[in-house]
Amino acid sequence: MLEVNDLHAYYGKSHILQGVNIEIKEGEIVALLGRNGVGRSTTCKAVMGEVPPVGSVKFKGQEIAGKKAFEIANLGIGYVPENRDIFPGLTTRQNLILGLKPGQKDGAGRWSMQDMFNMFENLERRADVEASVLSGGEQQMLTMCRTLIGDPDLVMIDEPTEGLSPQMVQRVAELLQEIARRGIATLLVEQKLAIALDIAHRIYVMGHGKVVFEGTPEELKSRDDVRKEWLEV
Amino acid sequence: MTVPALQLEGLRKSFGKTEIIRGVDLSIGRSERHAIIGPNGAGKSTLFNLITGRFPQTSGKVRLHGHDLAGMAPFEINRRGLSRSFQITNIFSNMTVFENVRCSLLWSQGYKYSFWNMVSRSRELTEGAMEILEQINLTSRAQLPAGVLSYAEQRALEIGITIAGGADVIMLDEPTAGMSHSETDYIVELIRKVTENKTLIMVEHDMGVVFGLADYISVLVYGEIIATGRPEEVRANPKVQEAYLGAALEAEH
Amino acid sequence: MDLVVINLIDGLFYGLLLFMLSSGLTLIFSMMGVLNFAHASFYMLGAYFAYQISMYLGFWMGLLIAPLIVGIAGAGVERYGLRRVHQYGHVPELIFTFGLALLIEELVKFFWGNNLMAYQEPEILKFALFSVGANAVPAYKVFMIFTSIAIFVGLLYVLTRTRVGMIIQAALSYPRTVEALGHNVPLVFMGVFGVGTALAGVAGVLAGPVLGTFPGMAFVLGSIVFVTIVIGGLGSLWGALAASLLLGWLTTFAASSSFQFADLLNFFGMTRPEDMSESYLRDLWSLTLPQIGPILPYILMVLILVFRPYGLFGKRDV
Amino acid sequence: MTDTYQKTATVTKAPVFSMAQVAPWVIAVIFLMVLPIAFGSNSAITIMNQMMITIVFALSYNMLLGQGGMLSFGHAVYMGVGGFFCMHLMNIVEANELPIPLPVLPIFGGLFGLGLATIVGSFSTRKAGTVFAMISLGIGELIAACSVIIVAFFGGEEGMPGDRTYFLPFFGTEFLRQIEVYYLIAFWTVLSALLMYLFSRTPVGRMANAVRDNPERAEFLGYSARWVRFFSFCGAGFFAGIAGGLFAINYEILTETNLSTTQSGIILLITFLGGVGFFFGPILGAIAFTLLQSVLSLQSEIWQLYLGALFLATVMFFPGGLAGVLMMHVPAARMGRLGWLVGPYLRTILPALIGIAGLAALMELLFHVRHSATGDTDMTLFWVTFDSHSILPWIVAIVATVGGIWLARQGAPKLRETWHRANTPGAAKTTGGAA
Amino acid sequence: AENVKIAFIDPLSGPFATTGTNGLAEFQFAAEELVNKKGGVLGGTNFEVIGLDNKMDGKESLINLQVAIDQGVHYIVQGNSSGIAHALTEAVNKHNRRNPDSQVLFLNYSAVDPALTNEKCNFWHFRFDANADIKMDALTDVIVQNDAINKVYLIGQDYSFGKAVAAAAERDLGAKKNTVEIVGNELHPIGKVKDFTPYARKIVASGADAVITGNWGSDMVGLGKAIIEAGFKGPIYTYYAASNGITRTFGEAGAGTINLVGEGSINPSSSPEVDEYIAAFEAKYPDHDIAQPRIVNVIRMLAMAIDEAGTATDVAKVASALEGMEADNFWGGKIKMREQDHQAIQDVYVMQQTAGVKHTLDNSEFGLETVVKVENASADMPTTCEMERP
Ligand SMILES: Nc1ncnc2c1ncn2[C@@H]1O[C@H](COP(=O)(O)OP(=O)(O)OP(=O)(O)O)[C@@H](O)[C@H]1O
Ligand SMILES: Nc1ncnc2c1ncn2[C@@H]1O[C@H](COP(=O)(O)OP(=O)(O)OP(=O)(O)O)[C@@H](O)[C@H]1O
Ligand SMILES: [Mg+2]
Ligand SMILES: [Mg+2]
Repeated sequence: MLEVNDLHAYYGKSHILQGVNIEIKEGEIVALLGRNGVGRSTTCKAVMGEVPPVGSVKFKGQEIAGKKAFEIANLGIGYVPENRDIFPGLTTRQNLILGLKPGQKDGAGRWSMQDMFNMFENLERRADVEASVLSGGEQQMLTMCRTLIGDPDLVMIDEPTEGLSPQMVQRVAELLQEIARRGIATLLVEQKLAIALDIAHRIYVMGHGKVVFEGTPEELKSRDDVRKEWLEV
Repeated sequence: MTVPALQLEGLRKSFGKTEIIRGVDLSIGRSERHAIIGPNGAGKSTLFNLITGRFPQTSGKVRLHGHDLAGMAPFEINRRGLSRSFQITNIFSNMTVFENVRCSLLWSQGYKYSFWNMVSRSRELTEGAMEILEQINLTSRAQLPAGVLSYAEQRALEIGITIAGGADVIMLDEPTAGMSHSETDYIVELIRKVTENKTLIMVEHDMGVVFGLADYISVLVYGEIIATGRPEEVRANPKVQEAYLGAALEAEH
Repeated sequence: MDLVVINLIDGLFYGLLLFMLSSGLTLIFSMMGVLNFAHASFYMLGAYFAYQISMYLGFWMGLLIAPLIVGIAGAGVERYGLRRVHQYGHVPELIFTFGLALLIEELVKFFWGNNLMAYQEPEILKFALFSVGANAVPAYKVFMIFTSIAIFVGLLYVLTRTRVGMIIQAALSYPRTVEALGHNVPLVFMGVFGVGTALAGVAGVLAGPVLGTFPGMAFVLGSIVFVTIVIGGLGSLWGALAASLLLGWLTTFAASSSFQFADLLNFFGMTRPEDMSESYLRDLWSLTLPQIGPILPYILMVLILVFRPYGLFGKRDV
Repeated sequence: MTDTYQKTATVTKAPVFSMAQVAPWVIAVIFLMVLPIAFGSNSAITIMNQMMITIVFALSYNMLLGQGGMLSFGHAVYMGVGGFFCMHLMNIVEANELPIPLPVLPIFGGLFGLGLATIVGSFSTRKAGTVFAMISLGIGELIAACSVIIVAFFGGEEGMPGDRTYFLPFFGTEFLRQIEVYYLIAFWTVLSALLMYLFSRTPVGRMANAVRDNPERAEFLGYSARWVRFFSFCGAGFFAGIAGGLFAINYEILTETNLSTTQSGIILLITFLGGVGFFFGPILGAIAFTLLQSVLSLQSEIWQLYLGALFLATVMFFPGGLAGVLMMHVPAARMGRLGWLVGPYLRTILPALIGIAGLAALMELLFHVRHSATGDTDMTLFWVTFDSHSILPWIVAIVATVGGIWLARQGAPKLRETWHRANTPGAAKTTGGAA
Repeated sequence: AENVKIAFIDPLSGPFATTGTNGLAEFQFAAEELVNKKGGVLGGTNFEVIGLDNKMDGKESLINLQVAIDQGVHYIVQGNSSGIAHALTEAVNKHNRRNPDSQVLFLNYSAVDPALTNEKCNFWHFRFDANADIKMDALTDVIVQNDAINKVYLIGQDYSFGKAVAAAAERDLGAKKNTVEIVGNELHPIGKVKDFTPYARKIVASGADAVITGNWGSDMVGLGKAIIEAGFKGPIYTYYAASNGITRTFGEAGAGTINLVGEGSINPSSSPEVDEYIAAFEAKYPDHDIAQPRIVNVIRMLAMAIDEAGTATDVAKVASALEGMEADNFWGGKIKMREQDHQAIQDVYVMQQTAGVKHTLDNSEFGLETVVKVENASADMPTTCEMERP
């Protein structure tokens, strides 16, 4: 579904991504782990075309590096940014509506707005208040739903569980699995090792702008050295 | 125990029709580390906002060291020795990291609105700021605009700014959100260090952090405190179990 | 009585003219969040283009074509100017429009000179439709009134029935994220800017014959348009309409009133000093309301901003 | 990165200001001292006076815009009102022969500017952003309108004249001669500039930046955003008033144009042209603008066209203003690599200038052909006189334009590349980098 | 010999540029045709008119004054806006007092605020235009003779000139024919009114037979059009409602309605020489008009004065020569520079916008045709001027 080959990215002069290789298949949950600041978010942004990517990014076999963000989105990649970006001045519902692709009707895709509300009753309760006043967690849910409602075939989710209460975290974990079940591929950028190990099919670990480990959760569990060097203190 | 550092009496807040905080009574003693946990949307941040004067409360009282804070503006409250961080990062993104910290030192070091002394001339300021930067180890980024820091770095700065003022009541809203384990552990250490014999009130979803730091825990659910007590009591409390912790705890540890 | 009726009509006319300008600006303002100082300049361009066209193809073609040209020009400005400046922030954007206004005025002078243009309303509308007392109401003004009402309805539809409004609003704070959701933000921006300026163009085409077509026409109307939308509340079309009418009537009645400030002073028990040249109040004694008519909107705006920073209908702060 | 730490540390150890900080001021003073020796003619001095007045005004404006993030459309009002009061003072002094020396007059201007600012600021600084901007616009229009209505104070459109020579002689000088006035203004310019610089280094000055970036957060650091804004606003008003006083001294008359919103707009443009990001930006802006206005308008009838174009170009390509352009070179300079750029610059900027000159020539030709009297076909441009109706000058102009721009485009990539290398530490200067 | 430089300080850019550029053209043409081509002054010295752009701004004007003086100019001419004229006389007066070695004369060709030749007068200032009071004197003469006019409406821009006009009208009408009722006396902000309709409504409602206004520029057009559109039928008496596109814009509607008081009659002209002069000017400057006839007199009288004084540099002498000079008015009749206040006394005309006259304006088919001529208008008008002479 998505093939990233030797991807580089820069902020001004600083060379953030130094050749990242990632591959994701249909309905697969791939976790992208690593310390803060190693460039996981940047990877997502580069794929999305928000930071100019250098290298090759193939989606469904089509080269998308250099395309505009909205073109990429309309090809079927969804992106849940890490710092939420809730649109102020719009209600929760309107935020969701903007998730719909141009011309797309609600309910046309795999998800309808109602599904979202059923999944997170908080949102339903707050559907018509200005979204910027939502609680941190609620905002997190909203961002995720906003992307999903656009019916992507691949979602890149940047730290979805951040600021969620433990049982919300559970809920999200279930949601992610549900997403996979519906045949959507997922790139999960996550801090909480536990969840990653729990739900991911494969795991990439990043360090210094490169992928330093690739394998299944089991393999990672067995590789203390990697965990020591690239994840824990 | 003498006058509590912070005391809430029948605090209520409603936005329009919906009542978010529904009568909170809470008393937090001096130099006590108090964690507030609860499901999303329970009203934790709102509670913070009420205490720090960001929102006016609908009814009830907030007492800081016994003084009623009713109707005070945030800056007045801050001057009385209460400082907070924000859940959604809130820094001076166009100023350098160093400036960020130095500005947060100004008032506490008694510079007030003075336009007769030069900040760059004052040794205390610069060194104070540098110390803080060391603590949150951003020294290497001192001269960068705060805006370009990575998310976690910004969180660290957020905390730096909060503690810099040297307030004796410190409120942190999800300080470790979005941090990897290494950072988390580091920040926890940092918090412990800087809040030595100060009063700490924090909101946190990371149970590791909560149970690692807090002397007391209050559980806020839909605007009401359903339990307060020592960590082990709270953890044992069945109500808390189903309302909040759920099965997650095991996953965490 | 007649005077009041006729003033109501004139006020309506002037108010709706203001609205044609402010509606376009509200679109742009709420989109870019920046004061587009060049807006009135596009209004001027509308008038001049229409004048030029009307000399060859007649007024109606002018009304048809000129706004299109202006709109395209506006879109061009957005595409090649503003879009670039946008990233630097609001103040640069504002300066840009500032400079643009300067430039447009100079270009107009360069090509058309400083003189007034003899731009006339079409012959078929050059008659008094009806008259109140001795006062004639030109058919042309009535025509204008209906045009602007049509514009209002049209805009209302676009902003409420389509997602455009929401996209604009959202893109104001997180353009990248909106793009990542699959919306072609740059296109929307360009479109909206084009439409906004085109509206200004229409206003110019229609107002040119009545208010005169000369290089200063933009400057005269320039800031009052902001005042209008600020009073109305940013981004609110209804607000723009309400404020426009309010100002229309306010200025009209102020101009036609004959209120003397001397009365006020007398009311406060002061007596007119014998030797005026001595008293520092001498100007107040001779002051009449029409003299300060045109600054009333500013006074109103300041008051509103002080007591209700988000204007009459606005949701967020201006 | 530790070196930055060292740097800041050394600053703190220094008991007085470091050489680096003092030097520019000393240079400036010396420069101002000798300037009149170079340009002695009255008109030159008049223009220099105008320049210095604008500098003070622009700096005061930048206290709002650059440091406080407050966009004002009515700043001229504070300068104007300060000036008008000084004018009245002048006349009072003349009438009752008060023993006041002229040089102290600007202080009063400042105080009156301050007074007005205190009143207006009390309600206009509650919020920043558009609210503030529009209130300033409203107040500006209001007072500007008053200037023609309240004749008793503003003197209508004749304005308020006075005579500076009736003051108490100041060490024998009665300020009859322009040159004396020059030194008086120069003194005040340096003084005000210095004070404003220091202000930006004080707690209020610093917090002004903080509030500009994030007022809410500032509130949680113990500072009231509103008060911080208020103080910077008053400061700005004060120095604007001083500028007004200087204006009164130099021109001995104030008119309603001093208060007009056009003035407020111009000062905004000037400040931006110079660059709001740096303290000295507005100074450059003031100098550049005054020169353009007084020189260009003597050369060309369509100078305002060029002015407009200039501003557009500035925002589009150098949002940092002149100061920004200068500061861009600092890193390269630190590494002593400015030399690398000389060659590429020559190869790009020179043609570019030619291109622009060509374009201007075209405009002038067009204008001359359209607007000049029938019969007189010869015009003078760039010190050459020729027949604007003959084909040759057009060809020359077009060639210059096209050729110049083409060459510039040729040079650009090279320049960009050299630029990049000059700014990347450790990069090598490949052969042919500089001529 | 070194040319006699005359600095023309008026707006050459900005909203008022047309009047400025037009005036400059008229000056340069007059200098060329009437002085240089006739052998110059002092036996062979030519006039040279230098245009300086004051951007209609007092400060800029003063800078220009400095520039001019540095270029060795001894004569400055200015006309647009009495405000600037005030600034300039002030400045010139001070300058001449402070620098006796480089004195200058201020020849005011168009600023009509009476104050300039009354309380604010000084030795270095000469006015060649008829001032507002004189013009109003003439206007009211015409009005009182017209029995159809019993109600008059006064409206003008809210600044000194507008006020002066209103005051003069009130005074003169009261004095000459107190049966004429002033049904409205109104000031409107200058250059700020967008839509004049409400004012027009009031005028119509007041039942006035005639309107008097001192408006100029776009205010004039706005007001005029509004009044006519509102259905007003009577005459509109004005000072400056011609050329610069105004005549063209009024077009048919203005014909017979717009009346204008001024010095120098164009249609009919006093002599074939004048016709040639105008024709030649129109040919040289197709998009300009002879809108300010007095300019010719400025040039001619200056030349005469210089010759009489025998010097062009000692302006005190030249000034003394100008004082009380009596000459033939190029436009017919005589013109006298009163010595007590330096106000030129000349014939004043009331003209009307008419189609198909000989010398049209704005390249339209309309022009101004003289209706009434008032000889040596207000030659005996009193003045409060106390002039101290060097
Ligand atoms: N706009 C920017 N300008 C300059 N540098 C940036 C910018 N954004 C991020 N960086 C830098 O790029 C590096 C990677 O950033 P990124 O956001 O990808 O980190 P991350 O892996 O997502 O970590 P986390 O999100 O947990 O903080 C960081 O060191 C950060 O300082
Ligand atoms: N200004 C407001 N207007 C209306 N509703 C609000 C406002 N602020 C907060 N709320 C609502 O109040 C509830 C509590 O919000 P709050 O931010 O306090 O939750 P929280 O406990 O901090 O949750 P989280 O752990 O997710 O941050 C939420 O449902 C939110 O939508
Ligand atoms: Mg990240
Ligand atoms: Mg919260």
